[in-house]
Amino acid sequence: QDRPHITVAVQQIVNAGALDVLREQSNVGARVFYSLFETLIDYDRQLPDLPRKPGLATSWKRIDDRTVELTLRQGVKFHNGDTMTADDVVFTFSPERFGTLPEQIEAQKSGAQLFTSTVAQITNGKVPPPEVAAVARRAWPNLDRVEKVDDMTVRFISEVPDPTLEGRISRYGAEILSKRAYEEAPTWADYARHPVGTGPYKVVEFKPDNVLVLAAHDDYWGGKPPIAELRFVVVPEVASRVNGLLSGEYDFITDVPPDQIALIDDEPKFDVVGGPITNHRLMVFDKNNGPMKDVKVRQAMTHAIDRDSIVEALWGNRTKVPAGLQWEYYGDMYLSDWKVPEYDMDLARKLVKDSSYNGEPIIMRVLNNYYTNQVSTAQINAESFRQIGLNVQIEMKENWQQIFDTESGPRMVRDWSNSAPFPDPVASIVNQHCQNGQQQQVGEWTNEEFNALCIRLETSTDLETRRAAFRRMLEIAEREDPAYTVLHQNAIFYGKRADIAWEPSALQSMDFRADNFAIVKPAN
Amino acid sequence: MMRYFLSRLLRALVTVALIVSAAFVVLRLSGDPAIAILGPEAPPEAFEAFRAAWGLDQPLWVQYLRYFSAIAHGDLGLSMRDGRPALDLVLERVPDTLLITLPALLLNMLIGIPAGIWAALHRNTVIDRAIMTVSVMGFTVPSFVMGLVLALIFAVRLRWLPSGGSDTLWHAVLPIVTMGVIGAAVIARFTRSAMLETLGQPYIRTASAKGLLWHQVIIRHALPNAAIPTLTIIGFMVGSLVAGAVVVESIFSWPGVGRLLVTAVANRDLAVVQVILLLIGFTMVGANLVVDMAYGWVDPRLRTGRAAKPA
Amino acid sequence: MTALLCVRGLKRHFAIRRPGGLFGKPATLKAVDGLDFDIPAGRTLGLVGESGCGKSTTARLVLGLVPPGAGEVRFDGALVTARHDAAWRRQRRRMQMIYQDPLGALDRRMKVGEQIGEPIVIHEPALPAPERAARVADLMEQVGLGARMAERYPHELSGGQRQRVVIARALALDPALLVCDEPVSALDVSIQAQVLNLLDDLRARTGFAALFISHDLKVVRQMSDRVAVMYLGRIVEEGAPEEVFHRPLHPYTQALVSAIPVPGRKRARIVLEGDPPNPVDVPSGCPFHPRCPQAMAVCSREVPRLARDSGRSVACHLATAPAVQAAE
Amino acid sequence: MTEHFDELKPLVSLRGLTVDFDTGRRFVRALHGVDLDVHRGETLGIVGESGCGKSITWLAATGLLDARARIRGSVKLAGEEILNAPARRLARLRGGRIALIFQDPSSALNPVHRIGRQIGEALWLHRGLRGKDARREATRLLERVGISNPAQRLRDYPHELSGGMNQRVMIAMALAGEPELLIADEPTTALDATIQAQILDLLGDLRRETGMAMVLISHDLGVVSDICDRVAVMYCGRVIETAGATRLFSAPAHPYSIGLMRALPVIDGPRVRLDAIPGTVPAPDALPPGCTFAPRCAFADDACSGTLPGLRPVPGGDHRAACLRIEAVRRGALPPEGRVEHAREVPA
Amino acid sequence: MTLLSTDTGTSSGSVFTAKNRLGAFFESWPPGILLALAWLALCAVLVAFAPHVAPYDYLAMDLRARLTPPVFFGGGWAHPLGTDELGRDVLSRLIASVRISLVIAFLSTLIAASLGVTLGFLAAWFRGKVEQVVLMLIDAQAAMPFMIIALAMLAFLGNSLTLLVVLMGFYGWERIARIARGLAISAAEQGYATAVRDLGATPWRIYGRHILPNIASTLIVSMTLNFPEVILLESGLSFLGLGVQPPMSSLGNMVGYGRDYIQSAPWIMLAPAAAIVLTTLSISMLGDWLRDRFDPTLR
Ligand SMILES: Nc1ncnc2c1ncn2[C@@H]1O[C@H](COP(=O)(O)OP(=O)(O)OP(=O)(O)O)[C@@H](O)[C@H]1O
Ligand SMILES: Nc1ncnc2c1ncn2[C@@H]1O[C@H](COP(=O)(O)OP(=O)(O)OP(=O)(O)O)[C@@H](O)[C@H]1O
Ligand SMILES: [Mg+2]
Ligand SMILES: [Mg+2]
Repeated sequence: QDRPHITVAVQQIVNAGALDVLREQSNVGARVFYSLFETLIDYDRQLPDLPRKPGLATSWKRIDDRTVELTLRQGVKFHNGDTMTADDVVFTFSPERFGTLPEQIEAQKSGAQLFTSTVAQITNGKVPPPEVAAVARRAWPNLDRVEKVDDMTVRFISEVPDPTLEGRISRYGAEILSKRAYEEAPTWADYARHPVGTGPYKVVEFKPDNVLVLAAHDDYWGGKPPIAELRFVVVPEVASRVNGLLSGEYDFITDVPPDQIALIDDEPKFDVVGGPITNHRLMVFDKNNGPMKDVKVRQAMTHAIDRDSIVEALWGNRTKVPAGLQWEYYGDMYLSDWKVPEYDMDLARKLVKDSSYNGEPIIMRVLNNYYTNQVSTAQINAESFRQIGLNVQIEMKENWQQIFDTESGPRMVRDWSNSAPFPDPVASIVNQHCQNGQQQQVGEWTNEEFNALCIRLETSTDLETRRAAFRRMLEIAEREDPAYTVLHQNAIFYGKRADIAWEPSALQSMDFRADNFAIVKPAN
Repeated sequence: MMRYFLSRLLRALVTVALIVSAAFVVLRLSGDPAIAILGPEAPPEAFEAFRAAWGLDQPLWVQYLRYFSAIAHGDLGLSMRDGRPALDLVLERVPDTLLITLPALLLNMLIGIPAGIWAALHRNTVIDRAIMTVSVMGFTVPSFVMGLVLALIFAVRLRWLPSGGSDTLWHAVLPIVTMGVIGAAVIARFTRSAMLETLGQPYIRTASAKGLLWHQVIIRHALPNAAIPTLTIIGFMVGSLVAGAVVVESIFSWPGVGRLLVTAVANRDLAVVQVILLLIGFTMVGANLVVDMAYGWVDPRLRTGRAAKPA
Repeated sequence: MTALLCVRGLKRHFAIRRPGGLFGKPATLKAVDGLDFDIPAGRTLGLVGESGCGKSTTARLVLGLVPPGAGEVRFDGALVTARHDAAWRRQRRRMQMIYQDPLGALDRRMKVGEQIGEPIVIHEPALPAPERAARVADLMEQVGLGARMAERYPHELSGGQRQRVVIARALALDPALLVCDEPVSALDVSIQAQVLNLLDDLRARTGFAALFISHDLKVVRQMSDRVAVMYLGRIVEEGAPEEVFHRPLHPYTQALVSAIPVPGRKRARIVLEGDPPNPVDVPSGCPFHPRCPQAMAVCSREVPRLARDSGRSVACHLATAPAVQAAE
Repeated sequence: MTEHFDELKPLVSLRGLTVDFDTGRRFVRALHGVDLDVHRGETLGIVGESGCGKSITWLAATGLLDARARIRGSVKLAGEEILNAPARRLARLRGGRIALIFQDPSSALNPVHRIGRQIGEALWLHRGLRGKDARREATRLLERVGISNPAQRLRDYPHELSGGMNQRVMIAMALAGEPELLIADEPTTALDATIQAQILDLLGDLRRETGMAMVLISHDLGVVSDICDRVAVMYCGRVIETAGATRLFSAPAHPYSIGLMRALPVIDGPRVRLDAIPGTVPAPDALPPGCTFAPRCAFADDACSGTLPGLRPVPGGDHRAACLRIEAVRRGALPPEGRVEHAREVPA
Repeated sequence: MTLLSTDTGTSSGSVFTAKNRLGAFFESWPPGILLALAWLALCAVLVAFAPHVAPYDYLAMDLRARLTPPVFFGGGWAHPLGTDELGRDVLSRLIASVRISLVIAFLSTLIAASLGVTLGFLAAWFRGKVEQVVLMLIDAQAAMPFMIIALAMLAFLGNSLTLLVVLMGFYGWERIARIARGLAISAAEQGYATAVRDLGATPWRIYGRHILPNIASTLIVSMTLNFPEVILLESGLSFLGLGVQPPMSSLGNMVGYGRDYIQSAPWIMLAPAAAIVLTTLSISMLGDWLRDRFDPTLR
């Protein structure tokens, strides 16, 4: 009966300052959102291969290539006490919520006043920031509409045949919101600070960059949440998070760098959990500049990276080198025999020798540990590249614009990471590296054959065709005309009290439901 | 008198406008708020939409004019990240910042001034050398090293104090002590030299010749005179009160203005940065003015006779 | 236009703030309030008066270091401006100044030899260094400094030696006019005598004209051909030193002369009542009348004119009103 | 040196007072054993060139030199040894029985306190007066030193007063403790002739009224001759001549005293070339051997640079001088070669 | 101090009392100052010969020897100060860092001083409007958080070492300018400068030949205050990720990156932190000592 208060020290609660899944695009927000919101189709998040499981829908079926019908769960209560119905679901995917209504777009345009304190308003409904619409469009490029069949049944209908529809329904960004709560909030910003979902915890207080206080949502359909009050506090410094855990102020800390794991594990009262997540670290090439024009140079670089050593030295073997830009949870689409370019310095040297390269500087643009171990990884790789005869220089940048910038100097090599929000290559390689993906949009790379395959992968419903297309795309982007190369799978580690039984998820969400959280009496 | 204030005010306004303009150009040209706020994995069209919404796609001078005309109309703008008025965002943080900076300043003075005086009175003795060495060390240890070490000792090992956060007053202790020690070191050095300067003045001898005991001479005659240079340095410190202490706030996860500044700069959240700069600028100017007045209060000679000019 | 230096109607006022209140009320300080005098070539005019009566301001006006408020200064027929331009700088060759505080007037981080040579560097940059050194050595010889001294720094010299350095520097370019602003006030009796003798010798040798300022009447008498007594920015009496000091006409001069302490002889002093004069509140009429033991009704009304006759002038109603003089 | 007794015991007597200054590597003696007596009601004048030790003699005697000075000898106030006395005792003496006033009154007054407070402090220390009483007494003192509108002036700061007024405030402050001895260290050097006359008059009046003894330090012989009973001439940290004032000025015995007087320009009589003493005063760490004045002395002979002369009586009155060639000097006889020329260059 | 002898020289009339030689020596050269000088001399040697003294290349990685503790703390003599997170030798990095940090601090202090002195002199010479503008710049600089200036420079101009030096040169100039202006104004009103002006000297001569040498001692002292602050500032910037950038290494950057290891591998941070403290301590002590020496009232 006496439920604990739990404090989680995080590096940041949400980067975008709003508790809206369509605004917060970094993987940071995923951590807290799973306590607030749920999707119709969920994953068994603590299992390694992330099998799908019913969420707010108890069952779903394909009606045709373009349609999926879902039966909603009975008695799901929102934080405001309302019961979830098909109307809420329809609303969640409505143009109004996405901010794509013509009057909303009009308002956004007329409200486009730099730095002024007037928020765009329309008479009925709110105006979400325009980037919400952009994100929604990217998440649902072909969604025609969501239809209410009856109070407890809805249909998702796509404009074109879409094999990824179930995946998209289960993805981050497809969480169901309360229609009434959204409509009652004065502005979108107000809503985004106190969103109403169906998750086990509801928002009590949110101060960006400081603290998010959640309270147990006792009407939660999945049973009473085990924690009375759940606080996420922002502690930007790693050392301070570790100090706070060891001094007993925090029950959980996130983003423990691999090198700190032993320190916490050595304390009997604390342990570290965590491991690989659905996010891969990449090194990205700009094929238009300097020596990078030569495909051999890029190939040489992909072969010169000692990924296993990096995983061993910097990650203590707590993550792994994946099979290219794909994850096991792709299921049928996973190409288990695919491999990243093998580490072979002789081959790499030979490639450099055979190439047109003659000593021009190759600039690696690096951010200051935006990604865990980013700087160390860059230094290790730079060392390897030097050994194959490349004149690489690390250039530290302060922000992403400087990373992408083409005016201050040639853009050649940069760091990135890719996730797959739903289990299909479309979520990763298509979304990020095809025509509409960032890499081509910023003009780093393009490849005709690859782009043709993109369309096939997106629209075909035939598994074998799709697998073949995906394989060829990997061949092109990772080996023939490297657009990027995968360095390793990312991993996240949590420090926590040893007497709490809790499992992390590869999806980066933190699950504090009753079946994943228990205080156990310590062994002694 | 009125003219003096008006001219001071004018200079302050121009100075602040200078700061804000410089910051505008710097922030606008050095990073893109869209990528910073939405993150590198957001779709490109989201960046476009964001930029269009905030007018970041306009020519820089248009943005600049818009920004300044807004300010002129008393509108300090919205945070691009939170969509809330930047002023609210900053003012929310000010009490928290003052909660640690004010006591720290007090601590600075309570430790620094007596230590400086003590050192000056024992010039070139072991006491002097010890105080000055400690004082120099106090401000040469990088503040994050000092903060982390203090946290390790008092929070992790001894568990006397919390290591970070802002829930109770106990949370304020370590940040205050960290800043207090560093500032005290600075004040001690200034006080010492001010005191030495004063002790060489003829009126100190007059005071002893009158029959005052040494400690009476110090307290009644040397201190008030030594206060002037010390005030100057304290004035500078007051000026930086609202800006808080970026590093200390980060180390102790204290949600002050300093940390807000860091995030806002990282996000290129212009309006927020500018409000903080305005706040800092005006506090500085205000502090300088107060120090000037205090000069007059401490030293009657400065109440009159500013530089004469030909008629 | 026979005189080397002609000063006509020279005025200089300063805007100041009065003490009191937070920043004080603005007021006008009449430092120099209408001076006329001439100095013929080779002659010395002594200027005496109490602190703050405007002696130094006069010196600075004469040299064109500060612009006059009204009136003009002509040096050798040419107007002396205070625009610090090239022409002004050229004029410096011929008019030089000797300061009260020799240590202050010397750069303590430069060898005195170099400092003596500095005017030559400035005005005759083409002169080769060895010749310059020779001239410096010659100058030092003239002022009685051994050539060895050239290598010393000012703080290594005694007060008298420093003043000799200043004098040597002033004479480096053979000026026609030397303004000496209290050249011996900071020096000791015995050194004072050395410096006064030196100036006397040099004047005899090189024949410069001088404006010699001091508040010490004995020193002024020793050095001048004529003296002018200043009070609150005006000349109140002028004449040959023997005349002025032995038969002072102006009551202020009388008090001044009687206040001179002379060793071995005690005599009655005329002790002036009241506070020293304040150039901000110049009294109406004769500025001296509030302190004057012989003030009359007319004194507070009318400003006495400086009546000139037969080489002696005085600005006092007593002196110009024969009746009163007779009554005395 | 023979102890010489007056019918009255002296109020203050200095015996063999030496002062050494710490110059970093060594101590240098600046005062070489000064013997002086001041009797009750007497005014003693001290003259001599800058740096000869006039000030430090009295600063040392009252314990006001800083810690870098090492003081030896004996200072007796009414028979009681006060040199190196405990701080509390010295503090009670200072301002109470011995008062000092310094040159340059404007910097000797604390700029940040009202003069009322500065005078009040002395009244409180030595007479226990506070509040209204102190104010009334301070007003009386200011009135006494001739400041008009004294009650109002008490509220002024030193910078609001002229130099002459500040000097009077200093005097009032010194008088507050009703001292038996007033040491006036160049009280008029920074002042104008007419103001100087006022101050000197005031000092003379005060002394007549209160009967206190006074030491007047000055290098202005005129001032000293004006108000002093007895005069001591100092040179290079030693007293080289003492005599009654009239006697000293009419018949100085030491060549240095004679030189000083000759160097003064005069206001009446014919204008003559000044008779300056050649050379400069040697620094304390570069004193010549023997008589320190010998290198500048027209009368000096070889003996002078070998022996250090003590104070010896000069025939004809209470007059003593430290010169080996007093007789020759009185006769005005120069040594055959006229030694002065080659002795010009004394290192400064 | 002990008195050894009281000698009354026969060849001179002066009386000296010698002090204990050792005592006298230490009085003019306090042991703290000697230690400070010794440390700075060591640093100077490191600056001059860094690559030759360092046992390893400061960039050489050995991923198998990561986080080796220093000798006596479980490590061996191979890496006396241990290794860092990439297995680089901390001692070698320390030496390289001392070199870079001192060079940065020295050059930037010089820049700050030149900038400050120039502007201060301009204000002092022209007074009036120019002075107001300079004062405004001074205020603006003082009120502008340095982080923003740093961002600006790094964003516009990249982050080469040269730029960092220039950037740091922007730090502290305003204090020097303020001091220079004040000193120059009071110096200009002092006799020697007026005297030279009255000789007909040009402003160049007055400020360059006379005022500058005269106020140099105070300026040098304030530069010794600036110097350690630049080192600290650089470490503060490193904390924010804006300082000297990898793979280059400075004291501040070592401390900045090492702070995450404060518990697991404290030597990574403590070695450079100690170097910072020692260096800045030495320079500050030297500065204080110089100030006391230069101050005529204290002599
Ligand atoms: N720049 C200035 N601004 C304001 N007042 C000034 C200025 N220069 C001089 N004065 C005032 O003008 C008056 C005359 O000054 P000046 O220096 O000429 O007097 P002085 O006769 O030389 O005095 P002293 O004997 O003290 O040198 C004084 O009251 C002085 O305070
Ligand atoms: N604190 C000190 N440290 C070292 N030497 C000192 C100190 N005070 C005085 N002296 C030296 O002692 C000697 C005598 O100084 P004193 O002040 O008594 O001279 P004075 O006769 O009063 O001269 P003045 O007429 O200039 O006041 C001088 O040579 C001086 O340099
Ligand atoms: Mg003057
Ligand atoms: Mg003296």
